Amino acid sequence: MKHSISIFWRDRENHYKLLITKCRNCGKSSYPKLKRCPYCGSTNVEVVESKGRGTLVNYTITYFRVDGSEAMLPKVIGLVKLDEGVKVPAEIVDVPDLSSLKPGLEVEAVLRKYSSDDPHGLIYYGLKFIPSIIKKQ
Amino acid sequence: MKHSISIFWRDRENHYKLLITKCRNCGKSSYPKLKRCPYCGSTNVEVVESKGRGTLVNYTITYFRVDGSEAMLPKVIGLVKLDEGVKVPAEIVDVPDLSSLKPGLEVEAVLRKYSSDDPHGLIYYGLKFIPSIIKKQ
Amino acid sequence: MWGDGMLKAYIASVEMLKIDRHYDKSYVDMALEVIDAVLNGVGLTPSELDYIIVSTAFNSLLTHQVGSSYILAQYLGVKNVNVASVEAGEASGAAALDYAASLVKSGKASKVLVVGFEKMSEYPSWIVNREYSKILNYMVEGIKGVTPPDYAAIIMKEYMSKYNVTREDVFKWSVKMHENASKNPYAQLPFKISKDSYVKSLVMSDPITMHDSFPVGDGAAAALIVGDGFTNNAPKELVELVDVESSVNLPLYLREDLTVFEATAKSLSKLTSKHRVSVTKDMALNVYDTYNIYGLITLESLGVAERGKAHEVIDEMPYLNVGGGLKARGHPVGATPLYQLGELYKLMTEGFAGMKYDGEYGIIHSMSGPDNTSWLVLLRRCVR
Amino acid sequence: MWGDGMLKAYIASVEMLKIDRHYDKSYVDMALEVIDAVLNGVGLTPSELDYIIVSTAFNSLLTHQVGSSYILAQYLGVKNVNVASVEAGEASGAAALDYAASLVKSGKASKVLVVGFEKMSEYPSWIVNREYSKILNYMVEGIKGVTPPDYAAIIMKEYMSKYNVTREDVFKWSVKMHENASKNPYAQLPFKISKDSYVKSLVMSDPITMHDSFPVGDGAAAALIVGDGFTNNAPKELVELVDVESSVNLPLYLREDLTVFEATAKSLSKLTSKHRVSVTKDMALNVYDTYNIYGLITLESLGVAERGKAHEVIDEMPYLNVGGGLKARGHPVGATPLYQLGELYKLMTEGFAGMKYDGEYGIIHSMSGPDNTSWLVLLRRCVR
Ligand SMILES: [Zn+2]
Ligand SMILES: [Zn+2]
Repeated sequence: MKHSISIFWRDRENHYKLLITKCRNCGKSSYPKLKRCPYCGSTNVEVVESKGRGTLVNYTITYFRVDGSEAMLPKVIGLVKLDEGVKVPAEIVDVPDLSSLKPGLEVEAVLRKYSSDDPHGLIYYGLKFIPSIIKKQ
Repeated sequence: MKHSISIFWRDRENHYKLLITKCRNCGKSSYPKLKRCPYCGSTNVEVVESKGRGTLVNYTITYFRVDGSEAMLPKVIGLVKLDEGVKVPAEIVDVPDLSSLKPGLEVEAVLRKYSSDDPHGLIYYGLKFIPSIIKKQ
Repeated sequence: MWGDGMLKAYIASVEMLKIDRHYDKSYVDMALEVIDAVLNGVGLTPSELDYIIVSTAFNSLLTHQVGSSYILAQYLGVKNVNVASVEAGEASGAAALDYAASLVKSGKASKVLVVGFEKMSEYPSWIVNREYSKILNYMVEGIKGVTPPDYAAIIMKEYMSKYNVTREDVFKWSVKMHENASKNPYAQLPFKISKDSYVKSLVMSDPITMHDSFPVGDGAAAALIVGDGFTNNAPKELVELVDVESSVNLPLYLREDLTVFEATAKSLSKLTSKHRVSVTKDMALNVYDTYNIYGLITLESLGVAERGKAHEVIDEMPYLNVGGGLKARGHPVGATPLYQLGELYKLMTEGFAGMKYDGEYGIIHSMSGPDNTSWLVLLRRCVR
Repeated sequence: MWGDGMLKAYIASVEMLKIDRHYDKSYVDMALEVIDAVLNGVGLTPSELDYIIVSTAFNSLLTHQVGSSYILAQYLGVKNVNVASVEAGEASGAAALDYAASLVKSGKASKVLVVGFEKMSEYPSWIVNREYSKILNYMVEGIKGVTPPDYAAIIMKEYMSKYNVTREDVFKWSVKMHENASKNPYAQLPFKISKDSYVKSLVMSDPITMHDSFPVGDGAAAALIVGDGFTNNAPKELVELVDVESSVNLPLYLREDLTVFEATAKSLSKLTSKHRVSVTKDMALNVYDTYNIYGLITLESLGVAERGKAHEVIDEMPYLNVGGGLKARGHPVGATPLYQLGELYKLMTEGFAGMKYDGEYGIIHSMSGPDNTSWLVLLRRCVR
């Protein structure tokens, strides 16, 4: 086993959509969809969907292996600041040239494969980000 | 991963031989090979090898699944009292007729397969017990 | 030892979630639900807590989360609080209560929330069985495929033969537990069963059937442990968390006698020598019965029944496992001692399962595997 | 709070195992080795202990053992003792010390042995990396493949750009840690490194290289925490375990400023308000530096350096991470806070790494991930 189907499925909204929790008590927004504001603890929150666009706060090119294959390395892991103001940790994919990565780069969310169980197991999909320039081309 | 090679390998003496720890302090014997007597805590112990014969204290026929295949069920798990006086938990195999199992049955140790990692992974071997009557036949 | 001149610790509230396969709830959802219920009940906000002590045995194995105590605090939106998890196998919750009581009795904290949870339904049962079996010694037992129900089966067969006790006698435990659970709104199996329902029940490790063992389920329960200061506005009937004691037994294969729980007996003798309590038939008692046979042996090890005779006394014990025990209430492992506490706390104050207990002492017994470590929690009703 | 009228807790002994890949030792072997050393040193037998508190973060994941506290007691041959494990991610050992101190200060126990261990070499590194990454929130970070060194890398880049600090400046931390470790007989990497050795080091998460991060190793360390009664025969210089405080931070992605550790700062302000201590450059201080950058930010969050300036003060701090920090001493996770304690305890009494500290206070800082929870342990030297 690598993942639990129920853990993934229960949270599928957060894997398939970029959801933001807005607090009516302290006014802060947070990621992902939450029942309670992590800043002030209030349950007086509403959930809205992000437009899926933002800029790269910063990123790393990583070789740190957490599965048995090296095929996918290096990966780019970034912290994205959505236009709605909240930050999201995510993988950045489809980067044509790693040297084009820089803080401030415009990115947008896309649905991609996260991982799969065993060779014949389930495939988990979720959101990653791509540089917006790719879509504009 | 199912097992750790190093955990198994470090303890290989206990998987391949029936070893008994004799305490020079309190006089009690225990299983397996230990650095310290579990009865009195003394480190004044010697390790001897069992002749591998004993009798069944009691046993269970079990259907409790702890791996992905049902092929091996039911299994017989027993508590064996060695002729040297110590008790050992172990799988009992090669039982021609489950109804022949009973407390007091004479059994002896044999080397068998414990389990294997993944279809193409390592195979772990260790001691199990068989009814002595089988060898006598 | 905790003496008379010292600070005391009290139970201010206990809340429980109905045990079930909660596929729609994560461990965080379950824990926050009972934490909320406790805090709302006593009128506190999360940030007023000094500590959140988590009890879980399998969360890192079954939900892939190490450090679930601070993850919970992050979801709760609190920063000042101290958070940590306590684990002692199946007795984790009792050890967590001990840490909480020590914090209060040392004066370090006055509001400690203990939350126990276990998410047992994230994986198919063979994986859950495999992870659960890690409460035995992996290097000796686990690696050979020896599992907890195997030991229960062997112990049960030894017991029946040694004391000339029948299958039906042992099964009386299940029947009583289901009877009790039928009145417990938080029980996973709140229904009665017939005295021979083991006959058609799926065999786990013969003679242990599904009906001799606990159901696998998700659960969470939270308790607020407080110091004297907090109890000013407390209700008239208050429950003191008097003491927690535990002991360790040899692994099963090294025991001379398989049909007695020596760590359980030893823990009681510690409590007896400190507080002069003994266990009586009319006492509120909540014991671990992962398997029927363990419930019976526990009663005998606690001195409330003669060896081999526990099945004859259980009907004379009105306050025994009023929630239905692990057998019928369920056993979400890290949470179980908190359910035991909740049942006793309510029984001693507002009433539980249609009953009210007016005796002075209540005892919770928790253990991991067959008495590998056994914990007793001593509660005392204080009328103010 | 723990006040002046209350019982006090002291360190009676700390023993450590050299950190290494101990393929020949199980977690039990390692733990018993340091427990023996502690008990032999003070002339106690195992059965005289009131409690054994275990600190481990990954033992259930990496050695398949839940309930390792009672398994240890079974190998040790003790039955009367209370045993439990404490876990708070990478800060587990600090929480275990808190439980121990509470037991002593509440009068519940007078001889509590805390043993921390972690067996990090039972599996190939990709599996260890995967399990280690479970200190982050699996549901948000783990499931997406976001790992601890990724966060360290992002924090380091933010820090360098915000404060105009160079790669070389950050790397001064590694150089100092290796210099210190070269005098520590228990260190995993007891050798000096050059100021630009990161250039040839394997990249983990750019710019974090192996030389910016801790080595993976096995280790165990044990401490005996005692009450006043035990200290009658104690040496002239005694170390008091004054207090333990912790706080929780938001997950990294919810923080406004990525370059400060607010939970660390908050924990210090708790200690300051209770004991009027602050952190100074000449204080004995042992901080968590899973990555160089975390060491620097911790110093700033503890107020001993201005933001962005920590690299300028580390050479003015003679008693900073005298054992070489996580970077060079190593980081057998559950054991690490016990190594920190051992280094400080020895530094404050018999001397350590060729140095002796005569100041009054020493502080240990432990945290899980980038400040998810941060713990401070306050020690005080008492000359009798
Ligand atoms: Zn808010
Ligand atoms: Zn002995």
